[in-house]
Order: sequence, then structure tokens, then C-alpha cells
Amino acid sequence: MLELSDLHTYYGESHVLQGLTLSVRPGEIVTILGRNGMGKTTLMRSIIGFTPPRRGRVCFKGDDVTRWPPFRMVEHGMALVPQGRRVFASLTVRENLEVARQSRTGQWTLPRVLELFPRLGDRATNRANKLSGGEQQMLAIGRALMSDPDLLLMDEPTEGLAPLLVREVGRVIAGLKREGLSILLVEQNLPLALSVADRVHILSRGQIVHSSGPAELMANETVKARYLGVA
Amino acid sequence: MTAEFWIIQTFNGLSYGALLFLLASGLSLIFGVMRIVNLAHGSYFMLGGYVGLSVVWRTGSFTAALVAGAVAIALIGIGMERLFLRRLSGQTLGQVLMTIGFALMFQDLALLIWGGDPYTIPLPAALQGIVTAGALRFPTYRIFIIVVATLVGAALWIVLDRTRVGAMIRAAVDDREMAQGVGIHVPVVSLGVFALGAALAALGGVIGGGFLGVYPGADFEVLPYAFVVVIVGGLGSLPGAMVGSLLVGLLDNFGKALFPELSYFTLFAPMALILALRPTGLFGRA
Amino acid sequence: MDQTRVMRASVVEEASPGPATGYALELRSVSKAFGGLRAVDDVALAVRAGERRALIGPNGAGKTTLFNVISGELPASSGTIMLFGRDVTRAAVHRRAALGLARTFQITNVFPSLTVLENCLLAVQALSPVKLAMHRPLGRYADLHAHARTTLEAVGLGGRAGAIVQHLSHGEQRQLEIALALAGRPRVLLLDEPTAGLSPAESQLMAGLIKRLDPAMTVLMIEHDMDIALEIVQHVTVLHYGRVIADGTREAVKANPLVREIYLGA
Amino acid sequence: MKMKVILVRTLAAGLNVALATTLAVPPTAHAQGGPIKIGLLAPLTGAASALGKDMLNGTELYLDGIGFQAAGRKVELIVEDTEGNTATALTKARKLVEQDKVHVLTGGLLASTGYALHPLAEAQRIPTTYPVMSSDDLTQRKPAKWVVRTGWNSSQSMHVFGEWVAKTLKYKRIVTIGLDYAFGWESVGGFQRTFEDNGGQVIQKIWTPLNTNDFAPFVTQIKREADAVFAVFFGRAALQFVKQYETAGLKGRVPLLGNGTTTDESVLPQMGDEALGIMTALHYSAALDNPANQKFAKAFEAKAGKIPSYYAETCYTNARWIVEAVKAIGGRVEDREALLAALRRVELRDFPRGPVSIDRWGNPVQNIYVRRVDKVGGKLQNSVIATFPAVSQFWKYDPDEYLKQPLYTRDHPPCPHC
Amino acid sequence: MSSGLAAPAPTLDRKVVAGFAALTLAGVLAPALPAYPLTLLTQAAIVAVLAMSLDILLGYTGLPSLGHAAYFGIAAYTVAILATERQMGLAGCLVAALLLATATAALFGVLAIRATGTYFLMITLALGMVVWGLAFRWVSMTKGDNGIAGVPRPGLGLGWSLAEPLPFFYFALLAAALAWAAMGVLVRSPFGLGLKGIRESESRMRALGYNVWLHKYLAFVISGFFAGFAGVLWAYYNGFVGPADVQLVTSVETLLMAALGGPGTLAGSALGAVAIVFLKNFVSVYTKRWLLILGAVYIGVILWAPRGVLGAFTREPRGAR
Repeated sequence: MLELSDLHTYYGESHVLQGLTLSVRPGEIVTILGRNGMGKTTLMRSIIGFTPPRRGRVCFKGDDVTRWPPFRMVEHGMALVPQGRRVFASLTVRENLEVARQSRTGQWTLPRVLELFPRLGDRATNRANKLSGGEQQMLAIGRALMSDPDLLLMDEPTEGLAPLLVREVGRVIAGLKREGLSILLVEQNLPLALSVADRVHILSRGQIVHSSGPAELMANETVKARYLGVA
Repeated sequence: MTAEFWIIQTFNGLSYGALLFLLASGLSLIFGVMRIVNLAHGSYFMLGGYVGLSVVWRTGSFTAALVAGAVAIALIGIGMERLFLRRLSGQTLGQVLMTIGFALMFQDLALLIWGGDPYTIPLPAALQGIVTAGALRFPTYRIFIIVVATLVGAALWIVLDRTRVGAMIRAAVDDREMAQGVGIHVPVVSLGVFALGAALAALGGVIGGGFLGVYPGADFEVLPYAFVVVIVGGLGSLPGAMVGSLLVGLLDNFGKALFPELSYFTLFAPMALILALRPTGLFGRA
Repeated sequence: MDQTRVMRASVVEEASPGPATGYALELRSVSKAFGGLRAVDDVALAVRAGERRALIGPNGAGKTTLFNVISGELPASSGTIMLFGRDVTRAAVHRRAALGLARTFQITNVFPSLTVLENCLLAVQALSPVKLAMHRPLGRYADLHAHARTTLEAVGLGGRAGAIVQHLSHGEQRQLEIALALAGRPRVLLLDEPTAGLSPAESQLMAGLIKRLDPAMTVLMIEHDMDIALEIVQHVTVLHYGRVIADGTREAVKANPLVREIYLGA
Repeated sequence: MKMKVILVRTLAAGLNVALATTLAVPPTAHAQGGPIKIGLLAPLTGAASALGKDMLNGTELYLDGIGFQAAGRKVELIVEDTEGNTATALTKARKLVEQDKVHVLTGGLLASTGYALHPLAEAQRIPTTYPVMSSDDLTQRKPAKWVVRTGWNSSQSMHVFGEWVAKTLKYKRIVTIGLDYAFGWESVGGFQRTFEDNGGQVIQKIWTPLNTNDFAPFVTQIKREADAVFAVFFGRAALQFVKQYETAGLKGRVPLLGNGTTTDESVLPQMGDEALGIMTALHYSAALDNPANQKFAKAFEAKAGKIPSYYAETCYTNARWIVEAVKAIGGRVEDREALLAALRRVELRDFPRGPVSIDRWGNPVQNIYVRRVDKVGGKLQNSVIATFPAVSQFWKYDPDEYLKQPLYTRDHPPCPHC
Repeated sequence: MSSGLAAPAPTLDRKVVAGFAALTLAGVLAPALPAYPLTLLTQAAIVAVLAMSLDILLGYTGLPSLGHAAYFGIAAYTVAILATERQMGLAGCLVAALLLATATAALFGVLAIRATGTYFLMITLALGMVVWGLAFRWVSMTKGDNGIAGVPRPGLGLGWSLAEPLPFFYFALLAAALAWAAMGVLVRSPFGLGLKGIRESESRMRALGYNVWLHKYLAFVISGFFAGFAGVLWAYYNGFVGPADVQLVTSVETLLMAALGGPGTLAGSALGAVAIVFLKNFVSVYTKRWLLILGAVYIGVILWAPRGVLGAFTREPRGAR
């Protein structure tokens, strides 16, 4: 589905991703863990095309899509749930969803998204900036689904959410996985990340420092402590 | 000051404001989506008038002039955006300076093509009359301008507020990068908005050509007005452009009628006041 | 040198009055709301003079927002912020700096097209009336230069004074970030992830640098690298959803089950 | 790095070298025997460029006719663009005098330019003619020794017209509307003075800023009890005003009068039937029926493809004026005092506008024509309906008494009936 | 204190050296120059002061002003009115003009400094138009569109008259050099470094303890002061002041000068001013299509040397927004 090989991304002079290689297979959830400032969001930005990598290759569904503009990525079947949600504040909930609709008809339609997130249906005519944080997160996920993606990039979807909502997001992700969607998930909430993931990578200082299955990581206190924990 | 004075002057102000709306709404839209301060916008107004004039001469049709003026200038706008301004994406100052270069070139090209003589665009008979209401007399053409501006304003509002394309434009205004990230072709949207803005200015130019005339220098004469409207109303806001146009039209008109000695002061001073209280204009967002 | 000394004196003078609470920095039920979201929620914090404290918490816990509220970049929605017993809740950023508060930024925030020395000079002159002098070239102010160079030496950038900042490595820029905060000889220092983006070796250097700071200086730092943080501080405050969920010695915090759950899912 | 320093230095140095070498004029260029140089200032870009083009065409037409030869010497015309901006005109005038070493300086459009050029002509002691700039005081209270006016002054034809309107049309109450600067003030002032001296009353004076394009706020203020409206505009403002006067429904209800430029041939062809019947006065009309004008008008149409405006005629006449003066001194244009004296002595009967002589303040004494816009052969023209011969800038007033009066301005003459 | 801490001897910037060389060369060559290039050089020297004054805002502080002609024009008008109607001498005119221009900047600054980026651009544009509106319509004071002609050149009481081009050129050159030196010291002073800091990062400057508003405001007022100084020279140079001196196009042209020469370098702004003065006045000699060429040159420079002509030669990118 997605193959990244030897990505190098810079912000100005700052070398953020330092030769990163990973892949996501169809129907799989791959989770990226890591502390702040380690390059997780940059990775997402590099894949979708906001901050194209300076070196390396992004392959998606067999095509080399390195340095494609983001909207072509989306047309090609990739969708992003960005960090900080970034819903369009002056658009209504319905409009936020509508603008993301791709012309081809697929399985994700407005009614289905509203079925998945009934709360959004209730607030369809409200402007997005009037929503609560949790609702905005639902909207960001719904908006990504509207393009009927094959691969979903999710950047910290539980950030700043109350525990109840975190569980809700977890349920949604699990549901999407059952639908056969491939997901690349960046997450700091360890329980959630491990509960849905097929494979886990830990990112530290622009490089992958650990790769394993979720159960193995759960058991590996050293790695957890070193890269994630307080102690 | 009789009631008649107030009614007629209000009407004058409204109709002038209506013309300003055609000019300023495009400027405001372009700024909203692309953050470009387009100093060539007055040139679109002037060139639109000239193209309209040529078309009326050839075909005798005012409608054809409106269409041709808008289309021709939209094409010029597309060329400017696609070939030049896009290369400076994000560089406010560079883009401002570049539009000045274009304004100078357009000024000279117009002189080269149409000569320096002033003209008025001949109007169809239907628009030439006067509507009387008691002792009051309203020129049909000024009513026509108000009607056109109202229609254009309504159409813009419907498109922006009620259609998917409009939502895409507003999404690009809100968060340009994320708009691309949900699959919106932002460069195409930008180009379209730029073309639309240029076309609206040109439409204003053709309509203005019917009573203000078409002449060299019209570009820099109307430009400050367009800017005042946009500054007062708030950059990038359609309701702002509407309210701003009417406000400026009325202020300008009453300023000239009541305090001719300070007529520009009466226009610019309230504007400075508005800015002092609301730096982003009446409807602007920071 | 004279002017700098005068400046120092005046800082102390300004800072000293007010009821003595014994705390260098004290927050009383400080909140910051963005629309409906309470990014900082009823936070109380009391940091003694000379204390080293870490502020930790998962992403989005409100740590940087709290820093911005303390430094004045963002106005607090409610609550009181005291600096050396003086209420600074409504004071402008530069007023708080004048009272001896300095900070660094999580995303390096320096002056990229100026030289390292110029960067440091900006920080050195910041708290002195000299910053408004227009009649003499900066080169004539030997005392400012001396102070700036000392500061650069202290953070290990002494040899890079003439370099344009944007040509520095990320690590050097982080060092400069610290130098700018130190140049004003602050009494309270807020460090926002000083090791962000640094290699392990560079992080160690940074940790060493922080450890060597004047013991009288109060340091509050956000740090994700716990090895580094715990090496430096005695006290840890844990923020989650904008609230303080744990506060105490590092051992106590480490043992806190809530903290363990958040971090390790245990 | 070094390379770059050198580049910067080279830039700086190169600038000076360029100044010293390429721009320098060879010292031989202005020796006797070289061409006679006439420097013409005209607005070739900007809002008034059409007028500038007429000025240029008129000048060239005459010089073409004499093969650019006068008194056995070649005549060289050097044209500079003023953009219709006084500051630019000053810079360009300096260029013409200082770099090109012209023998005669001429042209200029705006009255403000005229006042600004005065000190320059005096300081440089350069024989200067003003074919267009018409501000009264240039030849009244502030005449310049070195300036001769070959055109007209603003109030000259309006004195005639005010009296004619009062006596012949017998209008009693008139509203004036005009451009709010010297030209408008002086035209309105001249009209008001003789109109009121002959029993009329100006009941309202409206001034419009120079860059007005929508005249509605002003037109709608015109008092309804007026017998007629007297307007002072030129260029595109004339076109707009006349059109908007009709649009506002005033045409046909209140007759429109104007100064000469309001229906000048520079805008008349672009006007429609809204201009029909407007009566104006000027020292020229393209429709003047005399042999010199017929010849001129025909030649001008052949050259420029349009009927001559007063701008064209005045510059054509001005060129001839200069050439006549040059001939009178045998081509010795280097003798500036002699050339100036000759310019002041020119007196001819066969200019297109009619016979002209010059008074001792440097202003022409010439015929004034009252004109009416008619449609002849499908085209609008300024038909001459009355001719007043040999009109001085002081009309029937005693010059000394006249000059004791202040200059016509916004507030003078006062408006007792407003 | 560690060793080697003595402040570096104030080194002269290469641009300063080049600028001095150019000034000296101009001064030495002036008597040999034909009158017209001398006139243009005089004009360029005056306009260079205006461009440099704008550069304090644009290049050093990162504030693009589109209303700079206002202070220039107010000073020019003050001189014109006082010199013609009150026959006031140089000193009186200078003081009054500078006071008025500075006061205007002080007033406008309060309104404008709150805004940043494009909003600053727009607000200064608007404020500039307020002044233009007054120049244009306050006829009793400014003579409206007629402008004020016949401003006499000042007498210095030194026996030679400034009415002649050469003495006036030296007068203008000296004045411009003084202004340049004063601005040069300013941008190299602690205050000037503060401006650069603001250009690069306002938030950091605040955190360091700067009152950023005050710094920007002072820069705005000082910039207005020097623009006024240029306006005084302009009134004497041209002998005529009209609304065209305060119109939008003049402000735009000033911005172009500062930007073309490479914002953030005073010498660059001066070079931009010289280049545009000569470009305008010489291209128009050879072709009627000079506006077309001028426009094309602007576009070309912005496309291919976006940091300005001088900026293209300097090593560091500038923070002009």
C-alpha cells in the first residue's frame, strides 16, 4: 500500500527525518510512537506532500508519488487526519464534509459518515469553530473518510481529548480497520496505539529505533522506558 | 437641505457604491484566497472598459461588451496569476511590487492600443431614460447599475455560501494547506478566484464606461476607492465589500455635496477612524 | 560595563518589593481557555527560588500554553501569576522579562539572518536602557560585547560568534536559544524542551550546561526526555489535559500509578 | 566574497563614469550653425495624453510644412513627456534647457505648470512660449520677462461670453459649475464679472475636484430656478459632465453654456447628441470659415486623422510664431534677448484662429468666437455664431484699473446672489 | 571575564565604503558634469534620503509602508507655504517642516503600528491617502491641484546662491550624506539592532524584554522624520509642491526604490533610488513607451533578483516580507 524508503526531510536547515524507511500493507494499521519533537508529524507532512522530502521515495499503491501535490495524493486514495484537527472554521459541518468529497462514487458517502458520527449529523449546519474538541476530531476523521481513501494517515487523533472520547476514537479506528482500510497512525496514547496496531514503530530523532508487534512492545519495558516513559 | 436633496444624493451614493462593489469585491476575494494585494486591479477596470468600448464599436451590442470585457480581462488575470504571481507565492511584498509593474505596463499598452482620447461607451436606448417619481428623477442607467451590482452580489453570496465550490473557496481562505490535504485543487481555485476578481473589475469597467467614460488614468483614479472599500469592509470579506462599497459611495457623495472643501478628508478620515478601532476593518478577521 | 551594572541593580530593585511569599514563581488557579477548550485548567504551582523543576505530560497537555501564560505571550483567562511575590498577571511580556523572567522556545526562536554575536547582543542589551540608544554604533559599547561573549563562551558558542545563525547546526541553534535566555541573567528561567531535536550526545551537553547554571537561578523546564529531566531536577509536576495530576519529588511522581498509566499504559 | 565587493564597487563607480561620459553633451553642439532647437513639453502619457498628442501633431504639422528649415537653418524639435505632472514637467524642462540646450522652450498643459515654469524661465533666461497654459496671472500680475503667451488666457474669452449671454440670450440667473483649480476659477470669474456687470446674477457656484468622475453629487445640486448652467471642463471631465448632465435629465430643461474647452474638438467627436446646442466661447473653432483655417484643418485631418482641437491649432500657431520670430532676427537664435524681443513683436493676420498681436504683458490680442454645437453632415461642430474682433485680456476695462483687482479665484468675484 | 573581550574596532561595512566612494566621486565629478545629469543627480540624492528613510521601516523593521509620501509631502508643503507666504528662511522652514512631518508620523504611528504584514501595508496606504486628500482639497491652505509654485531656494548667507545647480547639488549632497550618516549610525546602534531583531522574531524580542511596540513606533516616527527631511530638500529643489508629491504612486515608487536596492541595506535603497530616477528620466528620452519598459524592468527585477539589485550581491537573505 505505502512504502517509504530512506526519507530525508528538512525544515530550512534543520534535518528532521533522517533516512526513514517503513511500509504499510493493505488492511493493516501501523502505529508510530515517540516523544514530542521526534519527527512524527513531519513524517505525516512528508507523506501527504505538505513538506516534501528532500531525498528518498514515497510509493503509494505501486506509484512513485514523491513530491506530488497533496490534492493529487488525496485523489489517489490517501487521506489525512491532521494534528490539531484543522477543520475549516468558517464552514459548516456539512460543508467541511462536502468539500472533501471526491468525484468518484465510493463506499463513504455523507449519510454513511453521519451514520458513523451521529453527533455530526445533529450539528450539520453549525460552523465548525463552534464545535467542541471531540466533535472537531470526529469531523476531521469524517472529512478524511469523505475522500473514500485506501490509506488513512492519522496524526494524534486523541490529542487533548477526554478519556471517554479517546475510547470512542479507538472504537472508530478499530471499525475502520474492519472495513479494510489501511491506517498509518501517529499516537502518544500508548494503550490506544497498542490496542489497534498490527505493527509498531518507535521514532526517535528522525529515525526508527524500534519495530515490533504491539504485544512485544508491551512486554519490552526497556524500550518503553527509554523512548516513551517517565522512568 | 430638502428631503429631495437627501433622497437624490442617497441614490447617487448608492449607485456609485454599487459600481465600487463590482470593483472592490474582486479585489477583496483575491486577497482573501491568495493574500495578494493587487495594485493592478484598477487596470482591470480600465482595460475592461476599453475592451467593452471596442466591442460596442464593432457589434453595437452592450451585452456583448459586458461579456467580452469580463472574459478578456479574466484571461489577462489568468495569465498574470499563472505565469507570474504564482512564482512569488507567499511573498507579499514581491507580489505587490510585481502588480505595480503590471499596472504601469497596462497603462502604456492601453495608450498604445486605444490612444489617449476619452470615450464613453454608448448605451442601449433602454438604459438611457429617466424614471420619475413625483418631483424626483432617477436616471435609468444608475438604477441599472444598482440592479447589476445587487444581482452580482447575490450571485457571489449564493456561490460562496451555498455551493460546494464556494465552500472550497472558503476552505482555501481558512487553511490553504489543509484544503489541499482534503483534495481541493487549491491552485485551480486560486486561479479561478483571480480570474473572477479580474472579470468583476472589468465588468465594473464596462458599466462604468457608460457614465464615467473610458480614459487613460482611470486605473489609478479608481484604485484608491477600491482600496478604501476593502480596508473599511475588511480584507477578504464579501459582506465587508458590500457594506464598504455602500459606505464609501455614500460618504464620498455626501462629502462632496456637503463639504466640498474637505470632500476627500470626509472619505478617508472615517476610514482611518474605523481602522483605529478595528484594524482589520468592519468584517475582517485577523 | 557601568550601564549593565545599573541595569542589574534596577532589576533587583523592581523585583524586590511586594509581600514576600518565599516563592520565585507562584501560580494560583490559573486557567487559559481557547473558545471552549481549557488548555490550562485551574493550575496551581509554587516554585521556590533556586529550585529546579520539570513540567511533564503527554502531548497536548497544555505545557507550552502554560509557559506562554507565565511569560505573558498569552493572557491568562483567570487566576493569578506572581513573580517574587508581585502580581504580574496583567503585565506585558517585556515587563515580566524586566522582573527577571526569561524563557526559551520549543521551536527554536532566534534571529536567523543575524550573527550569533548580534543575537546575543540583542539579549544582553534587552534589559538596559541602552537598547533605545540610537546615537552611537553598537560597536562602541565594549561592555555589551564583553557580556555577550561571556555568555556565548558559557554555552559553548564562543567560537561561532561571527557566524550567521541560519548556518548553524540545529544543536548550535538550541545552544543559542539558551544563551539568549541566559544573557539577561534571569532569576527565573523557563526552558521549553531544551533538547528537542538534539542527538543523544548533544542532549547530554545541553544537560550539563543546564546543570552548571547559577544555583540561585530558578529553573522550570518542559522536557520529554526523562533521563535528561530527572538528571537535572528534584521536583516534577505532571500536567494532563491542562490539569496538574501529580506534583512532587521525582521518585514520588515515578511511582504515581496515574502517571504510569498515562505514559506506559500499565 | 571578494568578487561581490568588486561588483558593488564597480556598480557605484560605473554610475559616476556613466554620468561623466555617456551623458555629457559635446561642447560643439550648440555653436552657431547647428540646428535651431525647440523644446516641447507635452503630456504624452497619463490622463491628458490625447491633448499632448494634439499639441505634438500641431507643432509637427507646421514644422513639416516648412521642411524643418527656418532662416537657412535646420529646425530640431525635441519633445519631452510631462505625464501631465508639474514636477515631471519641471525636471524635463531642465533637461531641455540644460542638456539639449534648446533655444526656445515651449508647451506645457496645466496652469500650475505655467506658474512653476515661470521662475525657471527667468532663472535660465530662456525664451519661452506658452501655447496652452492659460492662467491669467502669467501675463497679468506676475508676468515673466522671458515668457510670451501664444495661446490665450482663461478669462479672456469669458469676459466676452458673459456680456454676450447677458445681452443677447438675456439670461438673468445662472449657475456655474467648474473644475476646482485656477483654470476653472478664472474662467468662471471672467464670465461672472461681465455677466453681472450687464445685469445678470450668478445664483450658485459649484466647484468639482479635478479627479471627479461621477458628477452626480454636483449636478443634482443645481438650483432649479436657473435660466442656464455655465460649465468649465476639459478633456474627459467635459465628456463625463455633458453626458451626466443629460443623464440627470437636465438637458432640454436648463440650457448648458460653457467655456471653450467644454466642447473643444479634443472631446467633441466622442460626444453624442447630448452636446447639441451647448454654447461656448473661445479664440478658435475648427469650423472657422477662413482660408488659413480651412487649409490648416484639412492638413491636420490628413496628418492626425481627426479634426483639429484648439490644442492643435494653438501649437501649430505657436510653432509658426516661433519661426516668424526666428526669421525676423535672421536665425540668430543664440541671441536670446533678440529672440525674446522678436517673439514679442510677432503680429500676423493669417493664423487659423484669425489675426493676432501681443500686448505689453505678453498676452495675445485676438478674435473671440461665440460658438454653438451643431450637427453638420452627421458630425458635431462648434459653429461660430458671433465674432468679437481683437479682444484684449482686459476686455473693455482699463488695464491699470483691472490689475488692481485681485486675481479671479474660488472666492473672487464674490457671489452676492448665491 | 574571559580573555579577548574587548569590543571589536568598529569595522566599516563594505557597502559603507562603496557608498562613501560614490558620494566622493559624485562630489568630485559634479563640476565636470553637464547641467542635466547634475540636476538628476541632485534629484537622486534627495529621493535616496526618502528611500533610505523607508528602508528603516521596510528593510530593518520588516514593516512595508505604502504611505511614505505623506511625511515627505507634509514637509514639502510646509516649506512651500512658509517660504512663499511668510518668506521664512531655511532654518525656520526646516524646523517647522520636520516638526510637522514627525508629528504626523507620531500620530499615524499610533494607528498603524498595531497592524502587521499586509494590514500594515493597507493601513499606511489609507493614511497616506488622508494626507493626499488634504493636499488635494484643502484648497485654502495647499492651493489644491494648482500646487504651490515659486518656492525660492534658501540663502545661506555664505555669498553663493543655491539657485545655481552646482551649489544646490553640493547642498543636497551634503544634506543627503548627513542623513545617510545619521541613519547609518541609527541602524548600527543598539536601537537599530533591536529593529532587526523585531524583523526576525517579535515574540523572541518580547520574551527578551523589549517593548516591541515602542521600538516599532520609534522606528516609524524616525522614518517619518527622515522622509520629512527629504521633503524639505525636495521643495527647495523643485521649487514646486503639488498633490502629485503625496499621491499613492509616489509612495509606491518609494517602496520600489527601497525594495529594488535590497531592503535592509541603506546603500541599496539609495542605489535603488538613483537607478529609478535615472531610468525614468532617460528611458523616456529615447522612447515614448518608457512606462512599458519601466513596468517590465520592475517585473524582471522582482522575478530574478527578488532581494533587490544590491541584495543579489550580498550573502545573507533579508527578512523583507
